[in-house]
Amino acid sequence: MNLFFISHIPVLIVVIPLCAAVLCPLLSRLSPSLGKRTVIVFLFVVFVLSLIQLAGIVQSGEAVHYYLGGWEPPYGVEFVIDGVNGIIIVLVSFIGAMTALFSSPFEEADKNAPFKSAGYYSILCFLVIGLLGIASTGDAFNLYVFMEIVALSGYGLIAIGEEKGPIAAFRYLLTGTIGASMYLLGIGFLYSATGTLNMADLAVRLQRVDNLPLIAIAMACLIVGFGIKMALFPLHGWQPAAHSYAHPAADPMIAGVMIKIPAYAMFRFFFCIFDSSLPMMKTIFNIIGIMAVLGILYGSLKALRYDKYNKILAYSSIGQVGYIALGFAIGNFYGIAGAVFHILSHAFMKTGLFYTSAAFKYRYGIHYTDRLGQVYRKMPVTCGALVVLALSMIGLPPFAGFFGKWYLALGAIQNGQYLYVAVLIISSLLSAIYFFRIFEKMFMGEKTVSEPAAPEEYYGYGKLTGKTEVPLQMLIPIVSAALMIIALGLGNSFIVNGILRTTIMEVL
Amino acid sequence: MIDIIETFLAEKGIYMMTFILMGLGIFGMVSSGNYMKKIMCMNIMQVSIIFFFLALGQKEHGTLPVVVENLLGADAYINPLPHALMLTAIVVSLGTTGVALALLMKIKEIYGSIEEEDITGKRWKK
Amino acid sequence: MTILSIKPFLAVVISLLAALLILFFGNNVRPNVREGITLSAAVIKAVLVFSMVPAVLAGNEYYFCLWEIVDGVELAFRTDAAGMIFACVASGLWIVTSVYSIGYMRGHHEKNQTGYFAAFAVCLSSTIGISFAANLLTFFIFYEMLTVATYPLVVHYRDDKARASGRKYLAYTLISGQLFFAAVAAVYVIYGTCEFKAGGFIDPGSVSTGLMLMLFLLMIGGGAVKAGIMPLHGWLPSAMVAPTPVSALLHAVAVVKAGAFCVLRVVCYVFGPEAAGWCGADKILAWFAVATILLSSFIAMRKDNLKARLAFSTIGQLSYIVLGISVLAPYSITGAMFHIVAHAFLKITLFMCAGAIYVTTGLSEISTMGGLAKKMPVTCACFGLASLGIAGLPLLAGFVSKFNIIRGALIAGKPLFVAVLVAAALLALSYLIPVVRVFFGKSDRSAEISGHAQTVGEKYGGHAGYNDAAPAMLIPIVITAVVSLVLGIMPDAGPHLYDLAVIAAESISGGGGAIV
Amino acid sequence: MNMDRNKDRKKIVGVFFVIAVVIGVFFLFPDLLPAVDDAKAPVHTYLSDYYIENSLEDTGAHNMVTAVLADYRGFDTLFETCVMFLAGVTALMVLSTTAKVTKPERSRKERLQISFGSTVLDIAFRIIVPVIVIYAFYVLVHGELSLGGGFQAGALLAIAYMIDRIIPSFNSSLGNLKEETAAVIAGVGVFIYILTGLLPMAGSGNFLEYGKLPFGADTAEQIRQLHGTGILLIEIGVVVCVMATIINILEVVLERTEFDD
Amino acid sequence: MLMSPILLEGAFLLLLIAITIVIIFGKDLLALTIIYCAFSFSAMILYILAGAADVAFTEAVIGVISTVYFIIAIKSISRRCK
Repeated sequence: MNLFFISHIPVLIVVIPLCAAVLCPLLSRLSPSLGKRTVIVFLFVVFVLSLIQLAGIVQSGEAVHYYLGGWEPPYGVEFVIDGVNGIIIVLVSFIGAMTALFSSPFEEADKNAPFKSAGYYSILCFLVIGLLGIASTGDAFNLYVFMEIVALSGYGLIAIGEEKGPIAAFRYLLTGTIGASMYLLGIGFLYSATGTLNMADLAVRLQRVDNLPLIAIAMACLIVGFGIKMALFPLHGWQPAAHSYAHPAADPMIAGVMIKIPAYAMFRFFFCIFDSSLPMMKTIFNIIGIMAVLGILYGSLKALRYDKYNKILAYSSIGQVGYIALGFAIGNFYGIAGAVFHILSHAFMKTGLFYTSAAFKYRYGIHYTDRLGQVYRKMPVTCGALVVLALSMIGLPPFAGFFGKWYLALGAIQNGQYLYVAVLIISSLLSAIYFFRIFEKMFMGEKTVSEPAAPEEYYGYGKLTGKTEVPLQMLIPIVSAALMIIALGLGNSFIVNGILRTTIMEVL
Repeated sequence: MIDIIETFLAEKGIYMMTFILMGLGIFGMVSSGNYMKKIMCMNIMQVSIIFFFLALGQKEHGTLPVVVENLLGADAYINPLPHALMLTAIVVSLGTTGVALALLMKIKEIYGSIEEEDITGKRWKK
Repeated sequence: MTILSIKPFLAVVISLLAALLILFFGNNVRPNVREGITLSAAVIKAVLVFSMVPAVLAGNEYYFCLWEIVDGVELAFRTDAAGMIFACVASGLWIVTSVYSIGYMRGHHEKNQTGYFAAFAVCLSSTIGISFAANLLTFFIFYEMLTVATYPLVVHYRDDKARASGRKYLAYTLISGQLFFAAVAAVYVIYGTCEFKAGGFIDPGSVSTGLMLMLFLLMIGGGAVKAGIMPLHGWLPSAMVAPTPVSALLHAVAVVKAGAFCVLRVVCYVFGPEAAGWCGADKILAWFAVATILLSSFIAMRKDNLKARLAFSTIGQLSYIVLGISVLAPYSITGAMFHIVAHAFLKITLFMCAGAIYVTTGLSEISTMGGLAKKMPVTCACFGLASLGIAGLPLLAGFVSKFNIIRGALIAGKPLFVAVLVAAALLALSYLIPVVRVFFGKSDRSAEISGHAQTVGEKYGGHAGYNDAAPAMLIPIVITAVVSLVLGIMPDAGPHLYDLAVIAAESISGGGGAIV
Repeated sequence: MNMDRNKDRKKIVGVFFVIAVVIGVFFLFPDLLPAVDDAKAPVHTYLSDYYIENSLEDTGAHNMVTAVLADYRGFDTLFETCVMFLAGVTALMVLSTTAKVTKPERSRKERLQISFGSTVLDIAFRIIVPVIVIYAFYVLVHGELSLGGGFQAGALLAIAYMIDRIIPSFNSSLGNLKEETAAVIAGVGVFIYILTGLLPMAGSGNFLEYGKLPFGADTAEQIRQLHGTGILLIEIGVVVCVMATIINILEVVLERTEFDD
Repeated sequence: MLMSPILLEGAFLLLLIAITIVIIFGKDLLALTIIYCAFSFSAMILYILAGAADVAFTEAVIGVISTVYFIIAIKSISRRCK
């Protein structure tokens, strides 16, 4: 039996949650929370599959190719899974499963609106499918379709969010469509020059193309397209509102993973397809570097000004995405390894932090940090995880955030770009300021969290039960995010040397 | 005279006008105050990109990409690949328009209007 | 010869486990279970550390490598001589400080003690981690853990003053930590390794003097902030806001000594005497140390608050160690290392006395403490003994280390430093002896003191006719005073700390002449 | 008022600026793109020749576009259908909290008599809807031979439903589909597509490999038939999904608008 | 044939650009929707000229559906626009 399904794993990882998402409305018709449970179970199955796949890749050492529809690559669509996107698929499926589990208390399947939780779960599952698709596809146009799925489910999850959700979703829809169309335009140019859509084929045939202005314009379109999807600095207009008003249970997935996977796609295009000997690559990397530096400083400075917990996290995301772009701008092995490692570590950090934000909203309806006074007495586990995640965001050693910065700093020093090292230091000091300000408010502020006497002052999402700590389905993801941060931190050389080194070395 | 224009169009004219259309679509999205007009301009932008791909796939004297017995050889038919891609893009644009209109109705219900100024209170050009 | 054994790693992890247990059992269990965990962890750790001393004395080292944390660098612990000294001091004094802080906390009816003891334990684990770190990256990891662990201790009272001093503490330590991080990354990139090697793994000519000096200053910045060298000492006086056991821990056992130890590691084990000498870094460091010694002594004289005065005396004494290291002569390095030990025991006695006085009588200003000796004879006697030790009188630990530093400076031909050291000893007398004189002086104003003390005494549990401090506080004070006396007479008592210092100094300077 | 006038003036400036920029860029990069219809451009020489030459043998579909759409790049079309399904569910979720407009309940007799009062509309409606439905099925089945395919057929069916739904008060509407059921039907449609993809995996083929569909085929001719059936199956899935989604969005939007019919 | 396909394509593209400009400056949303329907129709003709019959078919159908959506949306939102 395992012979049958081992060779089909790459496509099963995308198809199994697809069946769950598509049948979710039907299943929840049969019994209220059946759709919800199938999505959670299928996502955990996919997580196990992705682990098996990663183990296979690490053992065999070379990439896995899967021809969809049985056609050889240039003619049909193919999946290519190597070290880098193998680990990213594990990341996406793990956080997807955790977020699905996390949102079950939010989406209690109530009789009078059976479709509400089914619709939410099918959109969330599509978000995970889209991200898995982007990470595993080896075809440029297929990437566009998956980006469209991610975008659409993003609009949906943001629109059913809090009071400014629809406006944020609409703005994201406009900018997201421009981003996707720019990406499509970029592919159009590359297609007109080479005639093929398969990424590996594209890389081979691009060397023979000597029409440099065309490639330059194609690169510009791709940078704008990925920049919008990644919320890189000048193109981040939609991001703060989208991340602070999205649906609280889906926010971790949106903020943590949705803006990281286009960064991986950017790596795939700018390192695997365009070979670095092109004359304008230097200028392209410098442009990305400048955008990254400005983004890091802008994100960290802006986050100081805000008091709404989600807004602080959203702006710090702009900074952290800047880290990833900085890693690509550096370009040597350490830079790329740092960027990919930062994708992993920041995904867990930001997802964990948004879990805690959702937990505060769920139990006490806290949106603003100065209402966090002494909340740690009521919710000790959540606040413990919050401390670990925040320290890792600042970049303190035993946690994963530090090692992301470590590799970036090594890469920057090797290239002699000392400005980047200075920016890394300044931004971690700025993030130290606003995270320790949150600690001060939480641990040393006067007590602002109190059990709501009458039900009507209760703004939390959950039902008014006696318990103070969040239910178990929410605790597991929070604690697992914190533990993963520690595990990633201490085990980072296994990931960077064991998994990423072979792939990145091929590319350089 | 006609063929001068023809060669100009063939070389650059068609693409230039497509990109003008795209530019106007994006400008319309940015500049229009009303959200409904933004959606229309968004659709216009998507149509222009779809036509860009189709224009790429054109061939001199090529017929429709349906296999006919007596016509053989690749030069006789138009390139079918962009058409397949653009079917997807059109359907995506319909999906996006549907979601956008649903959002519009929700915004109208919350804010009472779909003008940029009423909602965010900032005019496009001060 | 290196012995592969898990002992060093166990020594580090023991108190981490204790911290987790304390946090886990925390408040819903009777207090003395929590104290029991702390004390047992302290005892186990001390036993582990001291069990390693004989092997290190015989010249071989324990080495334990966890796994490769970054390609080319392992998370590894090596117990060399210098690390051994610092670890012995830290683990030894941890037992004393825990007993003392249990008494203090009970006496003071402090709130949120679980947070206090957990942070205390994590602090100690990072201190031992710092002392046993085998390479620069592991060292940096535990160094930053120490910063984060001491922050909850500094802001223990959770009022505005504590919050302000916490912010100041963080500003200093985090900024210097990040610069240290940049320097560590640069060293790793340029030299490919960051394993500590006695005598330094940076050879003089490898990089331009400017770059090496910049690297040196960035690294020393990290250590200097914690060691309280003058321009970067701002956080230390303001950290006096914390309860006394924390100040004792900060100033005698953990944070400040870690700073000095960092300077030692950087100068002797990363750059090494030749490289530091070649790029002229040691002269800069020496002059900073001299300035700090003199300035802090003058400030200390004017401070009326007892704890503030002791804080500035710490800043001065720490610069002794930095001066000893920057002289780069084998004797002065031995003296500097032994001064870590001496100053630890002496300063902790002084702080504990100050804490005992505060808890029992509620007095913190020196001027109000007239005639205290009649009521608290033992505390004041120990205070007197320790202050003589700090001043460097013979027969006390302070003398041995100062004598060696002066000896090193003389042989290395730097008479100016000798003059500074002697002047500093006199200055130390000038700001500690008046306090002792006040204690044993007339108690004419003791009448209205007792009135004030009476109200404060009740609040802090001492009854009106207060007598000497509670036994839980008195015993640690007496122990540390006696130990400093014993170390003064026979530096090699107990775990042979002096021989360790000599071995370390030899290994650093490549086997110079050793004194008996 | 002059505020609108200067806003328009700014727009005019903007429009001319955009046109000028595009023209400028095109004259700056002369040979950026291949001429519109020269057959030797790289676009036409590489992949499209393969598709043109052996799409008939591989997939048995005369219409090359359907061959590429459904067979060579069937995976794209699967996720394109998912985009449609997702759009329907998202529109439903967004407006699920908005109150529906309750129309006055009309008795059966009232609904029987034709109330929009214009015979042209009524007669035209009676003729158009059946023709559209038949044409839609023709387009669906005829997908491989000539133009047509899943999307067009689904959209046509949706239009037939739309005509019936929008011309109110005629009682023989094809049935008013509640939007939740429409979303469920769309889900089932996509699931049909996925099933046709999963079936070949049982017979050691890859996902969506119609040649390996387990309907027993050995000669090359029968494999081409299999490809044909595979394409037809996914076209059915696409039709169901597209129709249901368009109806879903229509219902969602229609239910919440005030129509004074 | 009087006008070769390329010239027709150029003409229709000009028509599309004109429609876009009208939409940008238009004020009455219902009128704009009808013009948008015209836009979709002429885009369909453009696709036929470019030889893409399939895409033209889909564009025609989807143009109709989008126009109906727009009209319904306008009915429930507002006809005038600033």
